[in-house]
Amino acid sequence: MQLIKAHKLVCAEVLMTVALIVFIALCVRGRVRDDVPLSDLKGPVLEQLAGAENMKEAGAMKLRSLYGLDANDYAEVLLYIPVSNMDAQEMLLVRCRTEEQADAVAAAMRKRIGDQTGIFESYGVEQMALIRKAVVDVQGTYCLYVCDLNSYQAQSAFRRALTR
Amino acid sequence: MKETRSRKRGNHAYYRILAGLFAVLFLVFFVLNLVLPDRTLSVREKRMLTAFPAPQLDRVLEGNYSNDFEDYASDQIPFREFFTDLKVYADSLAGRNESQGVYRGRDGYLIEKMETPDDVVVGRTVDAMRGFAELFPLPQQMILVPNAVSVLKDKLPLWAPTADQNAFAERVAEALDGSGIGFKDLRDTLQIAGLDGVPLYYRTDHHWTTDAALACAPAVLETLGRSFTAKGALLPVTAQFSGSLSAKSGLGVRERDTISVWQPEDEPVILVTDSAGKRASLYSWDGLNGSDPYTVFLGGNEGLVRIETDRIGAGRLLVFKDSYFNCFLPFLLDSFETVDIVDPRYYSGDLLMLMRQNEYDQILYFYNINTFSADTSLALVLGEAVEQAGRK
Amino acid sequence: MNRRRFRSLFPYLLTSVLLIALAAGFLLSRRPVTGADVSDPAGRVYVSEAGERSAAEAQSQIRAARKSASSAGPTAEPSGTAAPPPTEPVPTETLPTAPPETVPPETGPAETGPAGSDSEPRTDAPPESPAETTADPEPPTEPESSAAPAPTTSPGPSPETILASLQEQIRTLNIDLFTPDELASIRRRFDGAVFTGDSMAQGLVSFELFDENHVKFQRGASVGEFDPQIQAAIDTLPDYFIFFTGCNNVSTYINDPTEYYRQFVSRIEWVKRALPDTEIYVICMLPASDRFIQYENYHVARSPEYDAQLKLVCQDTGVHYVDCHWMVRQELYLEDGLHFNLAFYTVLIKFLAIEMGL
Amino acid sequence: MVFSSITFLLYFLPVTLIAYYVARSVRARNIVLLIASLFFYAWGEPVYVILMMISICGNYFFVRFMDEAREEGRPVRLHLAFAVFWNLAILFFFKYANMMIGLVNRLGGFSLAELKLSLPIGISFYTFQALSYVFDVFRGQARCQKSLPAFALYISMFPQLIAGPIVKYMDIEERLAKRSITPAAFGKGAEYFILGLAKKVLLANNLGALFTQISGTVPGERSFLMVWLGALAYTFQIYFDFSGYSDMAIGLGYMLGFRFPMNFNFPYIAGSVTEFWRRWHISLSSWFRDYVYIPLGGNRVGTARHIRNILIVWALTGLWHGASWNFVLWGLYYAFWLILEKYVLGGFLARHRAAGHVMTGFIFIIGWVIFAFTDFSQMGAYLGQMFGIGAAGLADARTLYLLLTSLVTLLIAAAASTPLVRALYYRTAEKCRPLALALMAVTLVLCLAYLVYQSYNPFLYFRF
Repeated sequence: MQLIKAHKLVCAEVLMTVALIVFIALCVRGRVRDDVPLSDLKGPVLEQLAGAENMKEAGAMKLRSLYGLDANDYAEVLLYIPVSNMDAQEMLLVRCRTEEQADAVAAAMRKRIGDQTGIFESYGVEQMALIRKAVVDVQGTYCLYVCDLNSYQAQSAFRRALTR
Repeated sequence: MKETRSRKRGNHAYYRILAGLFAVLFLVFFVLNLVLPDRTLSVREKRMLTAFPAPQLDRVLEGNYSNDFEDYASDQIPFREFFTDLKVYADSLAGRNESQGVYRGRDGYLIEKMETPDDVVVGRTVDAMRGFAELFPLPQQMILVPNAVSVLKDKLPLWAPTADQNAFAERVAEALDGSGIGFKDLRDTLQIAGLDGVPLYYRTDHHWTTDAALACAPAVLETLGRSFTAKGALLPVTAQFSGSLSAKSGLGVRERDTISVWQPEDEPVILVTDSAGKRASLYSWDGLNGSDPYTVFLGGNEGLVRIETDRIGAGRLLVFKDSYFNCFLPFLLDSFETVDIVDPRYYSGDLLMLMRQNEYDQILYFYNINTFSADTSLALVLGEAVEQAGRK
Repeated sequence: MNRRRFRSLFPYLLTSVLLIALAAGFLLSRRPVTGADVSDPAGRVYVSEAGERSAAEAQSQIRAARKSASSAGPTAEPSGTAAPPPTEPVPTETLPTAPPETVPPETGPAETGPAGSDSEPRTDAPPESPAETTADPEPPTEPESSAAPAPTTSPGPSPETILASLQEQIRTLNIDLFTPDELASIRRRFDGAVFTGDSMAQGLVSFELFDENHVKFQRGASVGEFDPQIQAAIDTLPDYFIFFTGCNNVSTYINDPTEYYRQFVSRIEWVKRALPDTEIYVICMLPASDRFIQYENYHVARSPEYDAQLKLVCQDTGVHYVDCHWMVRQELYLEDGLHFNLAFYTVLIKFLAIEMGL
Repeated sequence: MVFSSITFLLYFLPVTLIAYYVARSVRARNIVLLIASLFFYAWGEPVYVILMMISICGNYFFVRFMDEAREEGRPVRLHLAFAVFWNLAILFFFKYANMMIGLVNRLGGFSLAELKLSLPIGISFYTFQALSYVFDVFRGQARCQKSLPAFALYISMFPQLIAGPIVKYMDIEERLAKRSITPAAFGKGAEYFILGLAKKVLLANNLGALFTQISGTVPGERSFLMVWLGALAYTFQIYFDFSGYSDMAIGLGYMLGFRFPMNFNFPYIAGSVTEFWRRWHISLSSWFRDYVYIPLGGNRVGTARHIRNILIVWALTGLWHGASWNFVLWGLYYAFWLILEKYVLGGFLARHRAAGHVMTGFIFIIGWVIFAFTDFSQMGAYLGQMFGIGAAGLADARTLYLLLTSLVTLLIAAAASTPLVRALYYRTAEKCRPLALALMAVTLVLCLAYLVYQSYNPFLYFRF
């Protein structure tokens, strides 16, 4: 009897410690880093894109006209647009200053999908294939918009680079 | 503890009534808060009030939902205006005369403080202007309009700290030296007009009045190589104007300003083209009755507005501006055939193409100091054009 | 209340009075504001003639001022006038298209159109040119444009040489695109023009040849489905109104080409009524690529038949029909085989400039 | 969730109190209160509520099984040590891990990546309460709590969960099982709550804004008078923030039938540092005294070991307040003064009460500057300017403006940090009841007004 009684206490101790360690692990792993510069993120995400070669980097004016966002409000911005504007490949990486900003950027990205659909809907067959696969993803203060054949691979590369 | 025992015999009657008062206050407020319908717009603050935020799992898990709900709860509290006024009243009793960067000055004037300018930002803007001037060596003028915080310094509360607009204007003048861009600070013109009793700034808004713009018209047109000879009168169109500084700070909610409009005797025929299409009048009368009456001048936020007049051959002007220019525009119409007005904060077109398409005779930068000292859009728009020109 | 009790209660009464005074002060400060009415000391009220004038009047007055100034002095820039129509362009090899099944149109153009056309419709006689003409595109007929006033030919190469070089570029398929300065001058010359149509017109914006103020399009719309865009185009009060529509109309009016005829006529009449002294141009219905017809949509093969209807519309309403069939090449299509690339649009615009005499 | 928010005042509190009074039996009320408390905590920390539950279950089972084992005479000292270690490990990992990593990196030259973990709210409070339960039961001062919900309620009760006071288990044990509420007690609770809310919203927040403005100014533009004004503002802010929360907690306790211990007893009228620490955050210092200082021997040991005890206890007290070295320095700063008073200044202070008050005043104002700046260079600059080194002149227009516009608030704050205001209020309550009631109602409405205004951020419409 005493043996079981003694065991009960030890079991409780072990069980609770395991629970604690599991919780800590989940917390640490789940945490998104916020110290990663966009230059580190650019490589892994871009190399996933199928249409990377016919895309070119665009400046703050394009960011404003396409997304209605002002580049100065954010820590870093990286925008890639198609060389010929009859294509739909596009990628936007924004590192916000606060998480609240990330919500507004994500909303602008979703609106961009709507705009692109409006443009290519009735006749852009390949373009619509890309737009249907477009992805908007927010990880902490980082926002990603990808419209490409391999958007999902780009998204997982984006997430891998940000978690521990 | 010694201290709690002494209250043991305390006056229970008082605490029972207090209990009742507290319960009633909270119950009444709780019920009212649930029963009264949510409002969508606060006219006083000129903004939309937060609607009930539906809980989404990821927002809740990130802990952001609690902030959304707090915004909703305080936005939709019954008698919201009563509470905000009470806070402002209590502040004035406690001697505070500044709220959200706006001072409550003498004679009912609300005056906006000037934040210390970031010289890097201003430097970038001036460099972009110089680069643009090299690219398009047209005659160009920079007009800098000081704000009430500098011109109506005597109306500020005692010792109220603010950055120095005159020193800032001199720094900009120095930076533009030798760039081929003329520089004119309207400080002296306004001060003289002020001495003549001209009402220079609105009490509840951060803009200057049309009277002040009229007083400066001769000086500005002179820098553009023209003379202001038009005769006419300034006629009031509204006396109900409660401006943006009152909305921003909650102060001066009982003050009302008058907006006047220039009525020239010989009015030029004009055609205004903007994103909404073409119209024959400069003024937007539904803007006057909307939530911001100042938009009577030229309407809302337009990236590019083209004005064509029947003064043929009087020259083609390109203007980079902020909202201070809107009420000044009527005084230019006699002196130019077309006036293209670009507001860099909302312009997303191709400036280089605009320059190539139209042969402008003159370029005018027209800014007030508060906006110019913190502006990043002008550098963006000019810089893009210069860079594109370099690439092609 | 004896003196001692009063003296002991005095501070509280004083505080109560102070509290009530402050509360009263606050409530008074929240009285509703009765603003002064708008009164000018001299009693004048702002009246603006500009306010009464409509945009169209303002524009015409300004144009009149420009014309009088330009006739008076050389300073004004040349106003847009129609250049002399091109002489006989040499049509190159004809376009191989499948023979369209002939569906003789039963009735003439219907009277009723959405805007009730009051132009002289060809009421009874069926259009003489039966639909089964061979697909061989006749050379661009003489557009019956009203004789324009003495044209001031713009300096630089004459329209004929430009047209010849365009045809050469099409034949050799090495088409030089716009340089920025060329595009700027094209935009300046087309400043008074507005395009309207479906995704064909939209190409002008996607390739950044013109901005949104000059192209009002609705992707995928056939002639009866882009009235809002036509209205928007009318609102810009243009000097030149250009329809640029594509093969959507074939599938929409597949079993009734004359309905297409009727719809198009009523739209043109509407524009003519809204803009009496604006010249209207209609770009021909360009065919889809062969591979598109084979794999995607065999209906579209009948596009020449609808193009013929379009030519009739132009003849009947007296507007310019711009025939661009000669510049169509399989290599100039985009991957989707239905739309054209930048090179094609560049040639189209240069040709249009000649046609319109800009 | 925090007490000073509209969500708490107009949504959470009414619903909870209504549900609480509708439930008749204490058991039902405990359940209602437990659910409300877990919701209260989860509202702001949806993830870390699980951590608190782990802490609750852990402590519950450890102590229960240890109690059974002890009744059967088996030694539990080892398990007790494990329980204490387990609780401290949670606190260490979530609060102090980054601090220690930084230390290790600096000392050992490693470059371990910092854990980007946010600090769970109230973890220091509920960990210390759990430890007090473990010690009280182990020392026989309290019986082991058989019911898990009751124990969970003790740890997570929302009034004292976020900002204390740290309630020892033995002080609350019997009220967990049996308690009643009278209208007078509810009224008493309402009074404490309104006064606490006023301290927090009307005084602490406004003076906090003043300090933020001053400490945010570039050092080169700060005059001598300005830095002292800032230090004074922070001194009042930290006091009215902490004591405001404690008063609200005590008030809510009254409304729910509990009696929480007084946490602040006008510390700023102390005549010596020793007396200051008997009035400041009483529940914390008594926790350290009962569970750390006395077990270490307290002052019943030789001078050297007594000094060591004071240094240890006060370093830990400092560290408890925040995970950065300036808090430890703040703790040691007070240890130094306590030792000095104990062995050197004792007699002098007894004789010169007035000098004692002034000296203590300067000591805790300087102490709060150490507390306020986690960055040592900023702290050094600020302190230097307070002693005239590097200050931009005696005073300038900006300083005078800040003083002028906050004078009224500072005067009220000074009065409210002495028993004067409360004494006046109690006499009014007895002598002229309607005025006292009116003052209470006005204060509550004013607090609501200031809370509503916090969200007053009109869309900067005029920016166009």
